[in-house]
This record gives sequence, structure tokens and C-alpha cells, in this order.
Amino acid sequence: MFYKRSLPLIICFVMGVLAFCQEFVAHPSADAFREEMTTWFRIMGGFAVFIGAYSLLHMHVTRIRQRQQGWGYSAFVFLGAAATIAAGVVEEILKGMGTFEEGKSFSSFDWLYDYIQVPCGATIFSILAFFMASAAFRTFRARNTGAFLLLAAAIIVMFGNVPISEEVGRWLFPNSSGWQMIFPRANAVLMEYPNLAAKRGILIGISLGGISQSLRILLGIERSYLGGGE
Amino acid sequence: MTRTDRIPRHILPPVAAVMLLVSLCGAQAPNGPTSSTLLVPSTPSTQSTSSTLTRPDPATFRAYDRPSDDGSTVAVEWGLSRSEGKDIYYVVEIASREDMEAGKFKEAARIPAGDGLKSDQPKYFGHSKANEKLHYAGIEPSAAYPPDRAAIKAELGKDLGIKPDTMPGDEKLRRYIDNEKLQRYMDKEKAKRLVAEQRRLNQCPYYFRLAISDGRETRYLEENGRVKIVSASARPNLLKLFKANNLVFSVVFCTIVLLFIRAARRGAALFIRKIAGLEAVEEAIGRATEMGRPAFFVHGLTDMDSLATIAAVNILGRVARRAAEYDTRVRVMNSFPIVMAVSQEVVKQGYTEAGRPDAYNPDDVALVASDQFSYAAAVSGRMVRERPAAMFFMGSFAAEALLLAETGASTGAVQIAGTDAYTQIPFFVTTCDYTLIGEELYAASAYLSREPRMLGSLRGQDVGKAFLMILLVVGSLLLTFGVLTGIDFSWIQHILEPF
Amino acid sequence: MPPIEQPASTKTRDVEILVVVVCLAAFLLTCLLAQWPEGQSKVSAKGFGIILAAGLTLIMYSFLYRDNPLFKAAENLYVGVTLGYTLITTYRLSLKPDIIDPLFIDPPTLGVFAGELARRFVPIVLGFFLLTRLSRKYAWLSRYSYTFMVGWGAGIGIPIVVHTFILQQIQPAIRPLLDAETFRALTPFSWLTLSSPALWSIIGTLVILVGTVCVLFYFFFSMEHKGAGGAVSRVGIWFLMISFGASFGYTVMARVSLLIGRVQFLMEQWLGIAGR
Amino acid sequence: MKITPEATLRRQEITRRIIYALVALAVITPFIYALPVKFKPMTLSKNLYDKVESLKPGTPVLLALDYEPSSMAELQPMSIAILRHCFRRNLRVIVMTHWNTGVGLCKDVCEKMAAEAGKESGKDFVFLGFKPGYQNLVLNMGENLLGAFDKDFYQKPTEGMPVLEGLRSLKDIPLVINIAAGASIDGLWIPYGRDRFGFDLGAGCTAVMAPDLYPYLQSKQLIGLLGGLRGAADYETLIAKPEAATKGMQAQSLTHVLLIVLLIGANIVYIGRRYYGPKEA
Repeated sequence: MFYKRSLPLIICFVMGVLAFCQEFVAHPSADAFREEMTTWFRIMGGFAVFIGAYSLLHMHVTRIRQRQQGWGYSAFVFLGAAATIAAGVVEEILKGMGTFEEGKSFSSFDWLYDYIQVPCGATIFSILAFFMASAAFRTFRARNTGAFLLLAAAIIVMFGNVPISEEVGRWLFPNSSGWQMIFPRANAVLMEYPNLAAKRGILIGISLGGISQSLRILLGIERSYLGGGE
Repeated sequence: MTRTDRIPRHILPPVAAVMLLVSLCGAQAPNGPTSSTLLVPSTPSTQSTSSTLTRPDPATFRAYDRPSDDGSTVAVEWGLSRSEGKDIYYVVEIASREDMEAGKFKEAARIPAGDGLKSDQPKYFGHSKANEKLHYAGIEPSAAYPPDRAAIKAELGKDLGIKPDTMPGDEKLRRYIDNEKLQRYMDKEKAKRLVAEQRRLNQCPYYFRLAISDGRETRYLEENGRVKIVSASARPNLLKLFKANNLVFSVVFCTIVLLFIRAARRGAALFIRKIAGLEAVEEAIGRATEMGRPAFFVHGLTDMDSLATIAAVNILGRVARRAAEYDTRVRVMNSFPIVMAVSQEVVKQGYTEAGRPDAYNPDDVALVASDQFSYAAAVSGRMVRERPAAMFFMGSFAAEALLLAETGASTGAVQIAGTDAYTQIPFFVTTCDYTLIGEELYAASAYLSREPRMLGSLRGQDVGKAFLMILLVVGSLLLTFGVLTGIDFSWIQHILEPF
Repeated sequence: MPPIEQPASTKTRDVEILVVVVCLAAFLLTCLLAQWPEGQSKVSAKGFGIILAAGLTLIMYSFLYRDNPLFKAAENLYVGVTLGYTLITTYRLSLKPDIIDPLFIDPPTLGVFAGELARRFVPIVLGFFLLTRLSRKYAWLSRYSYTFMVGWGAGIGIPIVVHTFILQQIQPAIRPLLDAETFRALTPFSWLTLSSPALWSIIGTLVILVGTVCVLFYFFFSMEHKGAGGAVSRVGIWFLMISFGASFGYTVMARVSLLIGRVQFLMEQWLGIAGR
Repeated sequence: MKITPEATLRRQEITRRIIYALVALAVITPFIYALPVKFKPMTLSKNLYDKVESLKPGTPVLLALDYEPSSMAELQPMSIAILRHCFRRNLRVIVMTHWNTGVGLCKDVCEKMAAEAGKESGKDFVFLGFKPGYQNLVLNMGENLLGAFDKDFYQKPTEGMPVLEGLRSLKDIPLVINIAAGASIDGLWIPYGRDRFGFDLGAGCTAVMAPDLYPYLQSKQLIGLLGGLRGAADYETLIAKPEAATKGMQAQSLTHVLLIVLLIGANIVYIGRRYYGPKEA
């Protein structure tokens, strides 16, 4: 129990206090300590990736084993991962043998990245552009004053941000160069005053919440990071 | 250097008290200025009697360890001269002990007159008015006296057991050691030792003298007919005093939060305002009852370790209880097994509290799908099929928020959302009838659960917010008043200055 | 755990998919292991790549019509490739240069090896502890790794948050409504004209001040928002809504940009219709 | 009036698909018929450009490209434009990323731009690749840059590289430009980098994040900001080399107009119905 719960909480507290204090210490030993610790965490960061990978693979293994709906698709995850890892390993071996030249030899690893990962990754969130258009027409409504203000601001921003607003400005006010830029300027003013003020308010609120959460973690009041178990 | 002159006079008493404490701690740091003045016979310099150059008051010329730093810099300061103007500049010269005895000085800094004032360095010296009348140069001695690279290399070779005549690159060595590896290792190690050596050199005693020049003639600062030489060595200081405001704020704020958490644990009645979205929950369930259709509760896509999910579960407790009382079916959708288990427990408890444990159906709490778009598609499908009369979206959402809320709105249900994902709030606001924004979600959860941890933190944060709001309003008003009347209130900005 | 509901008709389909997967896998692996040389065969790797990329892009967009097997397959393939890529790059750029090279490749002498090992021993052990989270029995060991990281992060986080998000943000927010120079340059009533910069500067500063304070007050929970408080909080919500509107507009812009990026790819690289 | 769920559903599906088709049309048309678009760069973009322009040749600049394929449409044009500008000004360019899924994109843009400008890796620029650690990596670089990256992406030792000559830590770098999706700017480079080590920070971000960064612009924690594709187009205009982003502005304009029309039209009908139409049961 001591080793499983109390000692980790004590270490957390001690580390936290040390980390807090080194911020206020001018002595070079504080810098040295910071460098040492951040080197540690940088190295440990490399291991953390494997946990994420494992839990993802594990999820798909479970899906296949339990024959959950759409379990066949999980095979594609393994296919993609296996192909990429194989390509990467082959490349490392070739590099070790000296037959692979960076930038000259054909890299199947880069090929998989460029022609599978990049197009899929780049496309998946662009689908939302369609959904937004449909939602804009079907459901985004000025239900109350707040939503009205929101939509009005959104329209100003959406219009002011694209070049066509300058064309429209020129068309509406062919003679006054000040008024021609009215839409981009409206956008800038909206962003730099009311938007800034609100974002700053939110930011300060979140920060205070963040500090109190850090404090709870330090003192062992919040301990969900320890994971389950006793 | 006195460190009190960066602390403004008008200051809130508690802040002053803590700062005083900090100052006292700082005074114990091994940074006593080790400066002394030496006078050596004036060396004949290019002096002419027809000079228009007036030298600054020699009494103001001092060198000392710069406070609040890591021991890399010696501060040199002197008063303004009467002949400051264009083309006139000061030269600070530095010498080690041996060089000083031999009369050899090197140029360490060249400061144009009218520039390089001590008041330009509020980080180390504060905003005292007196600083505007002093010039300042921060001198890093190792720039003038760099470490001896050859010596470092020789020493490194000795440590590795390599004789200086078989250093890497040498034919003899290449025969039995992987030369390239050794070279690389030595490069790295040398760089490391160079830094250490620089640090050591910075902290040796050095001697400084000051000259004023207009490009044609140079006149050294003299005292009693001799060139005035001052000496000092840099020392690492213990505390960064310029961060005192940060320390005070952090400590005071953390203490307040802690005190409130303790108070909440002891059962103090901490008030939380009514939250409009929560009131609407009752209405929405009432409407679902009237229409005889179910209510949907959709969790966000984070596991049980996120604050938003914890808050969502607390709100689910209230929803389930009301639904049980009104005899309306509530279906919970989520994507993590742990969240599902907790949700089942909470719903069951809600039914039990309402006195209808038999009406609880564990199948109403379902794991729908695990990844983002499948989740959105699956939940949307159910919405369309079952046409719920009330929808609750609680937790942390990402891009799926848009899809969920859109489908929900198109079924005509009353929708209530709550999320701390600020990027998704716009979509909820335009598609839902009520939205709990950011911290409101946590507040709603604390309001319902009365959990001391959340309640205390919330109240502590409120105190912080109140303090900052008052500071903003009062500070701005005082500064405006200051501009109108000419009274200097800039200390308000100075105590908040972040470094 | 109750099983996720499953329509009966999908079962046969899963088997079909599996067959397709195996065929694809065999094809791809042959290509890869043969280290497909650029330019030697008639279909260059790049050309085939662009066709494949265009195909995947179109498959992704087929989700707009309805959720379909091809979309799901592409999505899962993407997840897999990303996973493999992450693992390999992490090995290449983190584990290899930080652990393997300095310990086993670079040290010229045994003494240097010992020194490097001593420096890296704790983080490597903690790194392995991190992996115990995957075991049920030894998962508690991973707590030691987390506790170091979380403790450090929380401790350093407090002063950094105060510095960056509170002091740095509050300090520029506290300022006089008009600065001393503008004030001195003012003649009576001149600031009342619409074109006077002083007037606009006062309004601007005031908007930021009022907005920040009102938004903070909206998130202030220790007081009922009634009367004056209610008014302040209402102004706060208006400011919030305007800022959400700005976020909304920018989010729409972002998604449209992503779509444009894909269309650009399809039109220019795949179809070869070069726009102007 | 009783409408079956199926009928409603079908009607909704049809509307939905018409709108999808309209959006597709709005995006594709400008690639076939070019629209005339002229625009003035925004002040925020100009500020960043001016900063880069003011640096003397040989000044080190760190480019942190923290994004992955999912936001490359917005950010890759920025990286291209900024790298081109840096190389044109003969700055010493150091490139890195915090995202391991973005390594390939960074490598691509580095190699292409270097080849275009005739720059040599290790001498004129260096691509450091990826390291895990996020804020710890930034702190680590702030103490010891070469310790954090003792080899570059191509596994060449960084010690002794001419491009890194005299650079011990982030304190020696006057300008960092962070092009980022996600919380990299306000979560990493401002608190752990800029505010501690004192360099100037310029940023390019996805449009989603841009509104959140305005407070830092006013407090001078950021010296300039490129927001989304528009920011990229601005930068391309500023360096007089219009490419993908500038071309994309035509489609962007058209699609925004379409969306605005849809939004306003639907809301006018909604408000009209709500105040003048029959009340819902």
C-alpha cells in the first residue's frame, strides 16, 4: 500500500515543490536541475508513444476477437500498421548496410506517408465544410439575443476575411478609399476589441482553474492520474 | 545594491509583508557585493586641456554583482555627465588582477551618452526615479577573458587517458581507437566544459575603469588625481527577486483555494448561483414526459479522468432522478467502458432515490461506438429513429459536436448542451436552447454534487476572479485619474510587471 | 460489458472485407519489399501514389453520401498507417538518438559508456515502468513514472500560468483610458468629434476593459446574477457571444480551406487542370 | 398535419445533398474560371513579415512547424512562404516539429525550399526533426539546444554545424516562428518559450485557433500572426510569390458568400415564421 499509493503521492508532492521553487531561484543549480529533469522527461516521452499504440491495437484486437460490429475493418488498421512498420524497418536495415541513401533512394516508408496518410488526414476534417454548410442552412438559428449576436459576428468575420469583401467595398464606394476597406476593417475591429476582451476573460478564468487543479494534484487531492486500482 | 528600491512605496499591506519576507530571504543569499575601490596613479592618457568633456562624478562610479542573476554579470554604473550629447560615449574597461597590476585594460562595453540608463533595466533594479540619473553596463567578464580552449582540450585528453601528442586527428591514435567517435565525443564534452569554465571565469574578481570620449579625445574618470578603478566579482544569487509578484500571487491564491477546500470539507455552506441551463433540465424532462418520448443524454468523447466527464456524470445524476420521478425514459450514450459503468451506477441511483428502482433498465446506458465519426453517425441514427423530446450533450466534444447538434436540432427536440471545449460552443449555442459555457459546466456539477473538492476550488477561483476584476477596474480608473491630475500611479503597473 | 448492437446482415460482409484486406496486403507488401524503383517500371511510384491518394480522397468524401464500407476501410487504413509512422519516427528520432546511439554506438571507451548509462539510467527505468501500465499486475509501477511527470508539470505550471496568462494579460489590460500625451494635446471639446483619435482610443480601451471584467463576472459563481450583477453578466454574455461568433466564422473558414486544399490536389495533381 | 419520420428524413436528405452540391460547385468553379481577387495584406501578417525583413543576414531563426496532414492545407503554404522568405534573406534557419506525424511534411517543405534557394543542410539550414516532450522539450532547448537535439533528422551530429555556430540555447535565438495546429502556440511556445527565454515569437495558425490568440497580440507576447489560409495568402502577397494560398482565396471567397447567403436566408425565414407565422403546437 505504501509503495503503491503513498510513495507516489509523496514523490509527486516533492517534485511539484521542487519544480515550483526552481522557478524563483536564480542560482545556476536551478537551471542545471531543470535541464536534467527535462532531459529525463524527453527520454521518457519516447516510451509513452508505445502505450498509446498498444491501447489502440488492443482495442482493435478485442474488436476482432469479440466479433464486434464492423470487426472486419479493424484488419485494415493492422494492414496499414504492418506495412508502414515493415517499410520503416527495411529502410533502417538498408541504411545500416549502407545501400540506402537519404533523398536519393526510393523510400517506401515516405511513400506510404505521402500517399496514404497525407491524403486521408487532409481530407477527413475537410468533410466538415459540407456539414457546416448544411447546418448553416438547416439549424444555425438566431434563437435568442446571444445566438443573434453570434451569427452577426460570424457573418462579419466570414465576409471581412475574404478578398471579395474588398471587391464589394470598391463596388459600393468607388470614390472613398476609406470606406472601401469597411468590411476588412469591421472584421479587424471586431477581432481586436470585443473578441479580445472576451477571450482574455475566458483565458484568465481558465488559468485560475488550471492553477487550482495543479494545486490539487500536488497535494494529492486529485489523483486520477494514478489510474485505477488500490 | 539595495533591493528595496524596486519595491514601490504605495503597496497593499499583505503584498508588502510577503515581499519583505522574500527580501529577507534574498538578503541571506551569498551575494554580498564584493566591490571595493582602488586608486592607482593616473596613467598618462590622451588628455588635452582644451577639453569640453566633463567627467561624471567619480563617487557615482561603482561596480557590483548584479542582483537576482545566475552569477554571470557584473553591473557597472555611473552618474550622468554634464556634457552628454551627440557623438559622446563612455567606455568601460575591464582587467583581471594580473592585467590590472600590469596596467593592461580591455574594452568591455561602449555606451553612447544618453543611452544605457539603469532605468532601462527595471527587471533587476526596479523603477526608482534615481535610476534615471545613472548609466549602467552589464558586463560579462568571460566575453573579455574567454576560456582557454587549448587547455580545456588538453585536460579532456588527460581525463580520457590520451596523451596530448596523440590527440584525435593524430595518425598514431587512429590505429587503435575509432577516431570519429572519439572526436564527436570530445566535441560534445569540450562544449560542456567550456560552459563550466566560462561560469568560473565570470565569478573571478575583475577591475573596471571608465572613460568618456567624443571620438577625438578620451578622458578617464579620476578621483584625487588618479584614475579611479573599481572592482567586483559576479556571484550567483539565490532568488529571482523580480518574480516576487508572481510568487506572492501564486502562494496567496493557492492558500485561498486550499482554505476553501478545507472549509467545504467541514461542511461550510458555500453558495453557488443558480445556473440557467440546469433549471432548463427540469423543463426539458417535463416536455419529454408530456410528449411521451424519451430523453437522450450524450456524453463527450473523453474518459472518466477528465473534469468535463466527471461534471457530466454529476449532471446525469440529476437528469436520471427527474426522469425517474416523471416516469420518462432516459437513454445514455457514451464511448468509454468506464464511463458507461459509472453512468449505469448513477442512473440506477437516480431511480432508487426517486423510489422506483424497478424501473431502471441497464440497457438504456449503452456504449455506442469508440471513434469520433462512428460515434456521431451512430448517435445521429438513434436520434432519427427514436425522436427524443429532450437532448442533453454534456462533456468534452470535438468536431462531432456539429453533427450531433445538427441532427438533434432537426428532430425538433429541446437541446441542452454543456462543454468546456470552447471551439465547439458556437455550434451548440446556435443549435441548442441552453448551453452551459466552459466553467459553468463545472459549476453546475459542483452545485449538484456539493463535492468539497470542486466546491472549494470554485470558491477559491471566485475570490481570485473578484480580486482581478477589482484590480482591473480600480487600476484603470486610478491610472486615468493620474493622467487627468498628473499624479503618478504607474506603480500599479509596476507591481504587476511580469519578468 | 454488454455487446454493441449488431445487425445480422453485416456478418457475411465482414468475411468479404477480410478477403479484400488479405489480397491488398499481399499486393502492397510485395511492392514494398521489392523497393519499387522510381522510373524503371512503366507506372512510377509517384504516379501510382497520386492515383491512390486521389482514390482515398474521393472515398473519404463518399461519407457525405452515407457511411459506407469503403469509407470505413480507408479510415481504418489511415489509422493504421499513422500508427506505424508514429512508431517508426519515434524510434528513429527519439529512442535511437537518445538511448541506443549514446549508449551502444557512440561511446568511444567503456568509461564513457558507464558515464552515459549513469546519466540515463533513471529515465530509462522510468520509461520501462511506464510500459507496465499495459500489465494488470505491475501497473502500479507506472505510477512512479507518472508521478514524476505530473508532479513536475503541476509544480512548474503554477508560476508559469501566473506569469503568462495572468500577469502578462492583466498588466496590459490595466491602463489609462487615454495616455498622457494624447491628453495634453487635447483642446476642450476637440475629442468629441468623430474623427478624433482620442475618442476612439478611449472607446477601444473601455471596450476591452468592460468586456474583460464582464466576462470574468459571468464566470463568477458566488453571487446571484440579479439586479446590477445581472446587467453586468448580461453584457458579459454578449461579449462572449461575439467572440464565439468570431470563432465560428474562423472555424468555417478553416474547414473551407481544408476542402480547398483537397480540391486543389485533385484538380492540379491528379486531373492536371492547372488553375490560374 | 402528421409527417412520418421517414418522409421528414427523406426531405432532409435531399436538402442536405443540394447544399453539398452547391458547396462543391463553389469550391471547384474558381479552379476552372478564375475570379479576379485583389487584396491588401492584414496588419498582423504584415507585422510578421516586417520582423523577418528587419533581421540581418545570418541571424538564426527557429521555425517550429507543429502540425500534421489534417491541417496542412492551411499551414503548409505558410511554411513554404516563410521558409522562402528566410532563405531569400539569407537567415540561418533551424526547423523542428513537436508532432511526429508531421515530420514528413516538414522534411518535404525543407528539402523543396532548400533546393529552390540552393541552400545546404548543415551550413545554411538544419532540419532537427521531431522529439517528444512538448513543454519539457522547449524548456530543455532553452537550457541546452544541442543537448536536446544532438543529431539532426539525417542523423548528422549537430555539434560543430556551421548553421548552429554560437547557439547554445533558445536565449541566443532572436526570433522563433511557430506554425501550429492545436495548442502549440499558447500552450508551449508562449509560456515555456517566449516568456522565459525572451525571444520574439511570431505565429502562424489554423483559422480555428486565430481568434483565441488575439489577447497575446495585444500583450506583445506575439509579434505577428498569420491566421489560416488568408494569413498564408497575405504572406505570399508580401513576398510577391503568389501560390496555392492566394489561388485558394478565390474559392474561399465564393464559398463564404454561399454560406453567408444560406445562413442569412434561412434565418430570415426562421425569424419571419417565429414572429408572423403560425405558432407551433
